[in-house]
Formats: sequence, C-alpha cells, structure tokens
Amino acid sequence: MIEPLTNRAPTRVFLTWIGFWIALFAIGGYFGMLCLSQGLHHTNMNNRFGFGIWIFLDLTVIALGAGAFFSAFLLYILKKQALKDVIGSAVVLGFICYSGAVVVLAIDVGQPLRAWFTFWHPNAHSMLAEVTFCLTLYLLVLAIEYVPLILKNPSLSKNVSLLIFEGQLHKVVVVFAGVGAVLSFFHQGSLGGLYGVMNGRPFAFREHFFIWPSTFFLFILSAIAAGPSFLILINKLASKITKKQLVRKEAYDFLGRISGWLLLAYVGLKSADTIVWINHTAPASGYSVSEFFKEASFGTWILFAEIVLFGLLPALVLINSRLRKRPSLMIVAPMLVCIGIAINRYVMTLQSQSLPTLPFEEFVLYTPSLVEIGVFGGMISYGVIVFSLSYRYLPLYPGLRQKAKT
Amino acid sequence: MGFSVKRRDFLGLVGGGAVGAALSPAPWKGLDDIAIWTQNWSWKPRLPRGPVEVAFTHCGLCHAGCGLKVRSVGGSPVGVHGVPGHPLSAGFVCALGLAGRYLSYHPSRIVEPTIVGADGQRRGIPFKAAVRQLGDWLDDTRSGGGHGSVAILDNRPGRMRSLAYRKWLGALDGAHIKGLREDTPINRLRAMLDGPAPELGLDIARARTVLSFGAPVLEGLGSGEAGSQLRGRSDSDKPYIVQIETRPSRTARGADLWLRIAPGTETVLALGLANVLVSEGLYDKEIIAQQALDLDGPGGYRELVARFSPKKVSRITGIDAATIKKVARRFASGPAVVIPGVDPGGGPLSAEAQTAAFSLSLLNGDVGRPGGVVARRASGTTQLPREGRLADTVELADVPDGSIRLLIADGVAGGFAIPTSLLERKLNPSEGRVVSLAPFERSALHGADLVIPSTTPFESIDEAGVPIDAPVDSMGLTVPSMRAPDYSVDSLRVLSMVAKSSVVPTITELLRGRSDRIHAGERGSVFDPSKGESVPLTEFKTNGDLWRALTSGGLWTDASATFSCPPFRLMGANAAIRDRLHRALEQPSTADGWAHEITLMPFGWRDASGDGPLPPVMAKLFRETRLRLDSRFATICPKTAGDLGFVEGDKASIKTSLGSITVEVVLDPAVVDGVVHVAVGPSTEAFGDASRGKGDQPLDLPSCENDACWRVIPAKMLEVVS
Amino acid sequence: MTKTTPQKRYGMVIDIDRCDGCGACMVACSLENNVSVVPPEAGIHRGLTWIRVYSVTNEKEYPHSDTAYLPVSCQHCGNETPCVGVCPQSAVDVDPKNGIVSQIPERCMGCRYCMVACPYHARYFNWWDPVWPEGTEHLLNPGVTPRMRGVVEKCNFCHGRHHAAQERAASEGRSEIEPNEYQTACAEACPNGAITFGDLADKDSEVAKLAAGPESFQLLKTLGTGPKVYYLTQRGWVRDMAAKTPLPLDGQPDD
Amino acid sequence: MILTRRRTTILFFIIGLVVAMLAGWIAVPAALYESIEQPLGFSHVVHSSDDVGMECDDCHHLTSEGGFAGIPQIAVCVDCHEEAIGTSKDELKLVEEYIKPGREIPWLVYARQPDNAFFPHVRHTKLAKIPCKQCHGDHGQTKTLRPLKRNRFTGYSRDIWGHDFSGITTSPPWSMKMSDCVDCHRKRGVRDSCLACHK
Repeated sequence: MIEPLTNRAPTRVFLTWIGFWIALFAIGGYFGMLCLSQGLHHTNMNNRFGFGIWIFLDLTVIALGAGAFFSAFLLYILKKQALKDVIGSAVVLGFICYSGAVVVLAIDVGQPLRAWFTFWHPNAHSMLAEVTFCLTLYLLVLAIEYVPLILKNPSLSKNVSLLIFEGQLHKVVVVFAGVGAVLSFFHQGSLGGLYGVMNGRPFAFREHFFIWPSTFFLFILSAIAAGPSFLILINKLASKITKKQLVRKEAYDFLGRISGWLLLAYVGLKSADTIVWINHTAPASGYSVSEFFKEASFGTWILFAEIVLFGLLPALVLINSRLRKRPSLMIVAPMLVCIGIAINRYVMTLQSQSLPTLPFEEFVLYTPSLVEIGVFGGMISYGVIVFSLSYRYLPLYPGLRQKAKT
Repeated sequence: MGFSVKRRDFLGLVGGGAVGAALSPAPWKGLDDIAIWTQNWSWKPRLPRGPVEVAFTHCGLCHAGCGLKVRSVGGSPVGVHGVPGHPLSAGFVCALGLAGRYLSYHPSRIVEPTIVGADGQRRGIPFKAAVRQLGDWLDDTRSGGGHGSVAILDNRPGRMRSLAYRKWLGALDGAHIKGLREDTPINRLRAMLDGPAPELGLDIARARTVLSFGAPVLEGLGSGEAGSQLRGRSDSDKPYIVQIETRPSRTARGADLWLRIAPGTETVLALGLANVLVSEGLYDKEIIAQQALDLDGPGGYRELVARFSPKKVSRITGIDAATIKKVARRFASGPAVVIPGVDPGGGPLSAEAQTAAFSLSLLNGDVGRPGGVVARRASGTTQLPREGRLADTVELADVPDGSIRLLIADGVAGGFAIPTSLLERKLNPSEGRVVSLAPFERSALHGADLVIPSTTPFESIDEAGVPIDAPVDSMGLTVPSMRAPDYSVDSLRVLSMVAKSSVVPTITELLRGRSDRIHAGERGSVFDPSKGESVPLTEFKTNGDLWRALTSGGLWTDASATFSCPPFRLMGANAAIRDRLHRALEQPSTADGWAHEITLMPFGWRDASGDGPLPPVMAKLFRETRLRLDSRFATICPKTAGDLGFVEGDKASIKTSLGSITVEVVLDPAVVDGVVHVAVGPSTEAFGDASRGKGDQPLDLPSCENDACWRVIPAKMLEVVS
Repeated sequence: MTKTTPQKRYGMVIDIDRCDGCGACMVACSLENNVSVVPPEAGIHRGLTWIRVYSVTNEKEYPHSDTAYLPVSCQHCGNETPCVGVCPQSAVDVDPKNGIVSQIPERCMGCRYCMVACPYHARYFNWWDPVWPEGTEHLLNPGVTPRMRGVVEKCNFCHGRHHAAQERAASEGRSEIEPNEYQTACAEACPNGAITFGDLADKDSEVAKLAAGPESFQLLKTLGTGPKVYYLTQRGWVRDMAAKTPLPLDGQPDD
Repeated sequence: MILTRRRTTILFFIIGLVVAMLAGWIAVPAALYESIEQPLGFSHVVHSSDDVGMECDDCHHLTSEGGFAGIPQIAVCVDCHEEAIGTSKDELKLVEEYIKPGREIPWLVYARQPDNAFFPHVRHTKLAKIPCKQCHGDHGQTKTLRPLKRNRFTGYSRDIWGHDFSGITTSPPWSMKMSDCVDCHRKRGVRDSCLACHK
C-alpha cells in the first residue's frame, strides 16, 4: 500500500541492504534478551565498572543526536532557512539516537520492569532522575516532530483528513521545537551533571555554579557543537551511498560554521575548567591530577587528544571559510569533532571508574563482552534501518523531487 | 471511500478502547503487579517462617569443640553464635564453625554407599550390600592377616567412640591408628617421661613465653580462649610469642618475634637453644639433677647439645647466633610452652624435631608447672561398659609398611591431610583395601574401595574434643541441630553390623556411660550455656540430671590436678630417634637422589577442616578476596621468581619424581628464596569441593621417606607452555 | 541528604593492628545477611562481600616485611553521602534516627550509579540470580530478605539485628534499645576483637572513645564524606598508605 | 455522508470505550485473583465464647524474643481436640488428617506480608497500643473463615494489596500496602527511613 518515493533504489537492492542490517539487529536483540532474562553477568561490567560501553556510547549517541533539537531550534525559532534541507534528516537522526539510547538503557539497568519507579518515587536531587524525565519527554517531542514527515508520504497524504492533521501539526511544530530545545538542553546538561556531582570521585567531580557542576554546561556546549558536525557526516554519507546530492552546499557550510564556532567556545571553557580542576578541585579532595594520568592506558595523551587534537584543530578548520570549501576537510573535520566528543564521554565514563579511589584498591581496566558489543551493534543497525526506510518512503530531503511511482 | 470509512471506524474503536482502559485501574494495577513480581519472583529463595527456637551445643568440626548457640526455625539452624563465658571457647567461633551447618548440603557430600568395581569404576550400591561387602572383606583379612591387618584410622582418638573402635579391633587383633591433629606431638613428650604418663595439656594462657615451631598460635590453635588472649597488641600480661616458621603465615606475621627458619632445620635450632640453656646454666638445675636420666655420660644429652653451638646452628638455620641466645634467655626467664606444630597440610615435624623441642620444656622444668605442661586426670574414659581387650593406639608413622589389608577411615571432621603416598605405603600392596566412613569426599581417601557415608557433626551426637590448651579434661556433646539424612549412618552401627564376636554399643550408650561415671566421680563443675555460669557437679542430684545438662549443650570440666614431673629422658626412649638426633648436623639428604632446584612446602589453612570440603560461603569469599590462595596458587619470593624466570600470574608446573601439579605464581617478598608454598585442601573453585582425585594436590607429590614427614619436598618448578 | 541530626550515630572502629585477616567477619556477615554464593566465574570483581578484607604488604623483605589487613564495608558516610544524592528513585537513604545508610533492593532498578559514585567501592551488584547450594534455603537468616538479580546491595550494619533488638526491647515495654543489645555480626565474630561497633553520638561509648583517640583515622577523609567507620593503627606505613593525606592547596594545607 | 461517517466513528469510539472499561473494572480483577478455601472451617466466635473461654492470645501470642507467634501450631489444638468433639465434618478432618498424624494445618494467612517487610507486632500492640482489629478487622467475631483471595501473578493476598481495585479508598483492614503503613505513621508523626520497616 505505501509506495517508495521516486528515484529510490530498486526493491531488490534495497532488500539486500536492509536485510543485512536486520540480521545484525536480530543478533543484538538476542543478546539483549540474554541480559534481560538471565542477568547482566553476560556483560563484562563489574562492581568497579558499574557503567560500561553502553553508558559511554549512549552518552555519545545522545550528544551527536543533539543536532536534531539544535537545528530545529535554529530553523523554527531563529528562522535559519539554510537548514530546511537537513531538518528532516536531523529529526529522524535525533529520534533514532534517543529511542535507541533508551532501549539500550532498558537492557543496561538490572530491573527494567521497575524503571518507572523513577517517575513514581523520584529523587529530586538525582541528576539521573532529571535525565530520565527530560529524555522521556523529549523522545515524545521527537516522535511528534517525526509524525508530519510520515504523513507527508504521498500514499498517506492521499487521505484528506490526515493531510489536514499534518497541517495542524505543522503549525505547532514551532512550539515543539521550543519545548524540545529546553528539554534536551537540560538533559544534555544533566548527563554531564551525572559525573560532575560525584563528590566521591575526584576525577569526575567539578566546581559547581549554583546547583550545577561545570560538566553540566560543558556537555550542553559540546553536544550542540558536535550535533551539526554529525549531521554533516551522516548526510554526506547518505549522499555517498545514494549517489545523490541530497543537501545544498550552503546548508553544509552553515552547519560547519556553527559547529566550528561552538566547538571553539567549548574548547576554551573546557580548558579553563581543566585548569581549575588541576589546580583547585582535585587537590582540594586530596588528589593530585598526576595520579589520575599515571597509568599508560589513560595517560596525559588522552587529555591532549581530547582538547587539542580532536577539539581545537577541527574547530580552527571549521571556522575558516576557505578551508570549509575543501570537501575533504568538510568530512575530516566533522569526523574529528565527533571523535573528540566520543573521547570526552569515554574519559568521563570509563577513566573515572578505572581509577581507584581507595589507595589500596587496584587500577582496573575493562573490555566489553561480545554481548555488550552485539547489543550496541543491534542499536546501530536499528538506526540504519529506520533511516533507510525514512529515506525510501518519506520526503526527508526537500531538495529531491518527490512523486509517488505510478 | 469505503476503505477510509473502515479505517476511521477502526481508529475510533482503538481510540475508545485506549481511553477506556486508561480510565480503568487495570493498566496501572498491571504496572504495579509487574514491579511486585520482580520483587518476589521465584528466582529468589523464600525465607523460612515461624518462631525462632534457641538451643545450645558444641562444634564437632575440629577438636577445639567450641560452645555454640544455635537459632533454629522449623528444625533447621538459621544462625550460629558463640557462647559468652564458655569455659573453653569463651564466646569464640571460627569462620568454619559459623558456616559449618552448610556442609550438610555440600555438593561433595556422599549421598549413597559406593564401591569401586573390578573395572575401576565407582558406582553406587545399596547400604545392605555395602555392609555385606565389608563383612566379606573382614573375613578374608581375618583368615589371611596377622596383627594389625585390620585397622581404623581415627581422626579424633580419645573419644568414647574411639574406645569402641579399640574394643572392636581388639577382638580382631587390629590396629587403632591416630589420625593427625594438632596435639599429636604431645605423645612424644609423654614418651619421654619414664613410666605411665597422664594426658597432657599446654597451659598457653598462663605461659610467659610461647615457643612455637610452626604452630598456628594466632590462627585458632586449641580453644578460642587461648587464641583470643594471645592476639592483638603486645600487652605486658600476654605471653611473648616466638614463631619459628619458614612460611610467612598469619601467625608469623603477627608474632612478637618471627624466626624465619631454613626449611626442615627445626631439630638443629631446638638443640641450638638447648645448647645455650645448658652452656649458660639457664635450665632448672634441681629438676634436671633429680629426674633427668640421660643428661650426662657418653652419648648423653649434654654431649649432644654441646655440638650445637649458636654459630654452627646459625649457619644451618639461617637465624643469627645473637637471636638464638636472646630467645634462649627469654625462654628460660619463666614458665614457657613449647609447641611443635602440626600443619593441616604440611603435617608434623619429624619425630626427632618434636623430641628436641620438648627437651627444652623438660630443661626449663615446665612439665607439671603452671604456664607450662599440665596433666589432665582421666575421667571415666578408660573403661567400657563391657570388659574386653582393647587394641592399642599407634601413630600412622609407626605402622609397618604394607601391613594393613583393610583400613577403615572414621568419618569425623577435623583430621589433617595425609599424603596419598603415605597411606598407600602402609597398605598391603597386593590386597590392601580402604573403606571410608566419611560423609564427604576427602582427597586422601579419593581411592577408597568402599564408601559408606556417615553423618556430619551438626547431625549426630558425639563428644566435642578437648583442645590442646585445656588444662583439665572436659565433656561436651555435639547435640544434633539438624536431622541426619536417611543415607547417612553412624560408624559404630556399621561396625556392629559386621562385628562377629563382640557386641558394639551405640554411641549414646557410650556417652551416657561416661556421663554416669563422671557423675559418680563427683569432681569438677558443669557450665550452663543458657545462664552463662558454672555450678559444682555435686549439685546434680542424679546422673540423669547431668545427662540432661550435657544433652542440652552443657559442658563438664574437671577439677584441676597437681602433677609433679616424673623421671624423664631428654632424648626420649626410642633408640632410632636418639640416633637421628645425634646425626642432626648432617645435611638433610634429599628424599631421593633426584636433582631439584626448589623446595616445596605444602601447608594447610586453619579452620578449613583439613582436607575436607569448605562451606560454599567460605570458598566464595576467599575466592573473591584472594584472602586465602588454594592449591592452584604457588607463593615464591621475587628473587626466586627472577632466577626461574617467572612473573606474577605465570602458570608453572611443580614436579617431583611422583608427579606434578600446575599452579599460578604469586609473589611475596616475605617468602624464603628457593622455597615455594602451596596450600593443601579444598579448592575455592566451585562450592569448595574437596579434591576430587589424584594429581591435583601438593600432597600427591611427596614420597614420605624420613619418618613420615612431608613438610620439605625437593621439587622442580617449570614453566607451563600454553 | 537528610539535614536533621540523628539522635544516634551508629559507627564502627576497626583496629587494623588486631586484624590478622582470618576472614571470620566476612563469613559471619555473609551468613547473617544472606549474601548469596555467586558462581566461581565471578572472579574478584563481581562477587558480593558486604565487608571485604584487603591485604596490603609493605613490599619489604624479611625481617622488615609486614602485612596489614583492612576490612572495608560501607562507611555510612554522614556528610554529603555520595550514594544518596545520585539514586534516581530514592532507593538509598540515611536513617535520620541513627545515621545508617540503607539500600532497598526492592526499590532499586539496578542502574549502578551509586556504585560509580561510591569512593569506597563498598557497593555490590547482583550480576547473577542469587544462588545457594541445593536445599539450603531453609538455613537462611529469616531476619534479612535475600536480594534478587539486577539490584545493588551493601552493608547496613546488620539491620536485621537492629530489628530483632527493637522487638526484644518493645516486648519489655521499651521503645529504645540498650547499647549492648545491638551488635553487628562482624564485630561479634571477630576473634581478635578488632571491630568495635556502637553509637558514636554517645560520648561514653567505647566506640566513641576509640574514634576520638589519637590512633584513629578515616578512609579518604579529604573527600569530606564524613565516614562513620574509623580505623586504628600504630604502624606508620599503614597510616600513610591508608589515610589519604590532604595535599597543599595554594600553599596552605587543606583539611 | 460526512455526518453519518462521523456518527459511526463516534459509535465505534463509544463501543471501544465501554468494552475496555468493563474489562478494566470487572473482568481483570475477576481473572487476577484466585479464591482458595482454608483447609478447615474454624469459628473464632465459638472458641472465644464463654463456654470455651479462650482468649485471643492463647493462640496468637508474642514470643519471649518479642516476635509474633502468628497462627498456632497443631500442639495448641491437641489440648482440647485430642479426640473429636462432636461429629462435624471439619472436626473429624481435624482429628484424622492433622492431629492423629501430627501434621501442621496449612492455614492460609490473609495478612501475610512479603519477605522484605518487617512488621514488629509488639511495637504496634504494646508500645503504640493499636488494637489488632485496626489492621486485621474484627477477626475474632467471625463464625467461618472466608476464602483467601490470592493474586495469581504476585502471590499477594488481596487483603494486602487492597480490596478496592481502584486503590483509591483503601485503608486497613481492607488494604495493608506500604502506603497504608506510611499514612498511619504520618498521622502519628513517626518519621522513619526505609530500613525501619524493610529488612
């Protein structure tokens, strides 16, 4: 009944493509069921590593998904029309990232059937409660933003009343863009807050402004800086695969510029934060930062990589309009940005646990188990599937002519 | 058009349903019930319900016999506690005692009689058949065998049960063999005294100095009371503990003075200390003059020790001469206790080492002196209800090789590990058979031809032991606190079923008999655990009253007796031992000509019930904290590791001429260079099973020459290429 | 995060110099609190030990070699308790009456945030369904509920014993319990009397005196979590190793 | 045309609504709880009557440790029912099936709390002077034992979760949820932490 749009891949090609990802998804699903039905011993997490790659990657994915709320904000509130081309894909990406993250979280917690207690007996002080609330609500917002896209499918839009409905939705989308912005602003922040508030973990603990630790703001900034870069990457990738020019250069250029300047700001603040942390915060809790980096696997090199190599460098590239003209750099730089954000989340999540706080405890490293990787692979493939379907059946890109096959 | 109508209506129906459901409590109740389900689903055990009953008993897991308070629900013990004020254990319970009740459900518990068939396969057989088989074997042996061809290995001799064994064996001209336990060496001292000697105990609590040759003084030696008094800060009133041990044991680390002696040179050090005492005239001249029978004269003690000058001794033992002098003087400065230790895994010291050690006690005039060696009066144990010849009790070491044709191993817990090779040496090579009455698989008995499972200490009534440091005799019972399973059977019942001539009394008859004789004796006092106080025995009108008190967890303790030291021989009566003392300076020859590069010293952890199983909870905790490394780990010092090319965590294979075990290397700077320590006993893997077969325990490696001593095993340590 | 000052402040003093690492406290604790026997593959980082005895050597050779054993359980932090603030669904709280930090398995959803936040690594997660050897369920302590798979658990100062003591007191018409009526299993089981448990708020109690003594120190004091478990030692190297000393901050030493 | 279409849709909507609410309010509760008969009939009235003259705490007493003995063991019944008194079916069953073989009677407990709840009866009855019936209802005045309504899914007695399925107007004796405990504690100004009532 629902027809693919014109000039999409032939069905056979599409099926082979999607089939591969469905297989991967099935494997992830199986591993997920193992954890849900038998317990989390199938992972390599342990009492020293309460958070594993799932949390790390969820954080990364959510940060990258920030492109959705941020571009929606720019387009609908600040009326940056250049983003018209990407907003569709941005919304889909956001939806994928957030819904995927939530599913993985449900597997990650030991008792998902009780997860709703957070809403029934919330702990107002807990950053995680804040995250849960904002995340759930924002996921709803994304879903609602997603609906008009679905309804734009020609064979659905045959139906008059649904078209009307779609029109109505479109009017309020501005409102949702605003709400979404606020919500995700807060949960990106509280995700950072997760670490900054841990007064028992000197590596992660940071100075507070009002009730929020500095990581709260750094996470927001890094997220909205990385979001656009991730949009660039994904859209370029989509164009590569579909061999079509999906997005106009201006959009890329705008995204790149935004990303660059925000990242520069982030790098500046992050450096300042790090300096305060080295000279005041950590010593105040009895630790010298040198202790944190004395193990080779988490040496100072990682600090350098995070701030300079994958921070300052791409920022400088992206704020330079001449360099932005270079297509290769417009792939490399955003890639560096995304990696940089990943490193930041990795360090905050895993290094802070590798380091013992008790002087007579040992430094522990952890490698994810096949199950953990498989489950996350499943989530990635879920993303690919949803995006492919959306691309095939929905007018993600206004740039392309859309007409149902006849 | 019709299509869209249908769709709209369907949507309407669904929408209405959704709204309706939301307006009913069902979905919310469902959400709640799901959560409740996760809170008490069936993958989590139900708690026992019902009123809690409190009872008192004694621990039967080792010979310390600590008093226990047991909380039960519906007939199963749900909690075990110490009994404050208990005359022997003073409220102390060790980890094993706390967790011991779980042993009844241990995975390695034997739940049916088994026999090894002609094909070498072990299979279950009915109880009746097992007993018949035992009877047949007895007949064979009786027809063929001479003296001692039937033997019982008794891990806790001196009980009424042991007397029943001896009586049963008496009729068969069999041998009653002592299992290893920490107070075995005291019999060496008794043998040094001239004429019949009473049971002896060590008055550790009142000693000024404790000279321990590898005894676990701070790890639960003897009663809990002694232990708890000796531990902790160096208080002035607390005995000064000198630990003479090669391994950095917990006692060595905690002792006031740790002498890290070269492996197997205890004899030399003891004689070296004697040398100082004699040459500096620090010994008790009066007693020695009156009672010592072999001090002077050719080959006399004086002549012997003269050859052990501190300098020479220091070269052999690795302990500097000054320290030797210092220790000797401290030792002579007041009542002292000498303890030649028996390690649960490493076994006893050599006979001459024990003799040399105890000669110090005699020199110091500590025998019969408060704070030294005290005598316990016999109390009702000597006679049986019915008369009859008693087989005499012998050390396993003194049993002639190949003499045993039918060995019955008593099932009591707390026996220390014995090397397979030693047991095998004593068996008749052609038709030596082993019958195990143990409730668990024990590594030393893994090859038992016939196994008839008996009860565990918490299930059966028996006598609690008398700890090594108890100055007086006592009687406490292990009152059953849980039901014995149907497949388990009391060892005496098995014997009575195969007994031809003699009649074997039941354990209850025996115990009641002793209780009655004690009552007739009108000595001592009885401790009431529920009140926490003792009353004189004379206040018990009838023997029934005493029996009731004992069967409800009471403890009878004898009145202390004075004992003056009889004449004695400082080198003992045994010519062979005397001879070995004289040759002590010769370098200890390696067990066989086999060239070796490292010295393997097996040891056993305290309160791990010898080579028996470990309660799952203990196995788990030691595994998770690596607080006790089991037989899968070998501890060496960094230097040795460097020389042999090992680093922490390497897999290594320890080889002797008899076989090899594979271990993981652990480094400890406190270990002697060239020595490797490997624990004997239950694995902490799985649920703490006892070793399940030959070849995975260090005790399969020693060849047990040299007077059945296996503390020092020449071995090779090779890398395992995986 | 409760601001009311507790009437009682239950705490513990552990004399490191008396501890010889026998592990009786761990065994007693596990039996008292129905801590499950996790499968062997758990290794050293996925087990359940409400109180864990660390063994630390000074890496010196004989005769200078020395070993210290440090039993570490939940420290029941009295100030900015790290685990309480982070729990999203209020499964952790500090008892305003006695300062005991609780962990309610039935409320916990197993997100493990509290474990990450705890500086003492004193919280443990049920990676497996709770296991006991066949047929031993009826040996469990009826006073403490077993935890199910997928939740966090930790020391709560043998709260089952606190309940029992309260019941006994109430049956005699008292609403408050006497100091000698409530003792933790580890303190009771320690053969060396290394562990002293009691009310820190009661200045005359032995535990309060010891905690105030010159040899006492707290683990990671500089984090400002105000642990209610104190440690004693006369051995300098142990103190230097175990007690984290404040670092000089802008010239002035920080405390 | 459009109007009729809209009307039919609304009709369908209402059908859905009604069906779902009927299911939610009536069908689900009926299906969720199973009703189990007690092993024996028992009349509290008869036993507490003057000619028998038993007091409540002859059977439901506190132990020396302060714990609640709960439902009496068979031993208590034996005192009078060694031999059958009268010839009622239940009486004979009691003697034949339980007293003679010495089996305990598997009574079903209406107010059984889950393992993780700690309820010290003595603190409530002795210290707070709360009458038993406030939570258990006037059980002493019952002639027969009603069947136990047990949640098939959670195993809870309905007395615990509450007989009002909506869970709105619940209070003891018809509901003994945590919220009920909390309400009462609040009323009486008892400030408690989780561990006060959870073990």
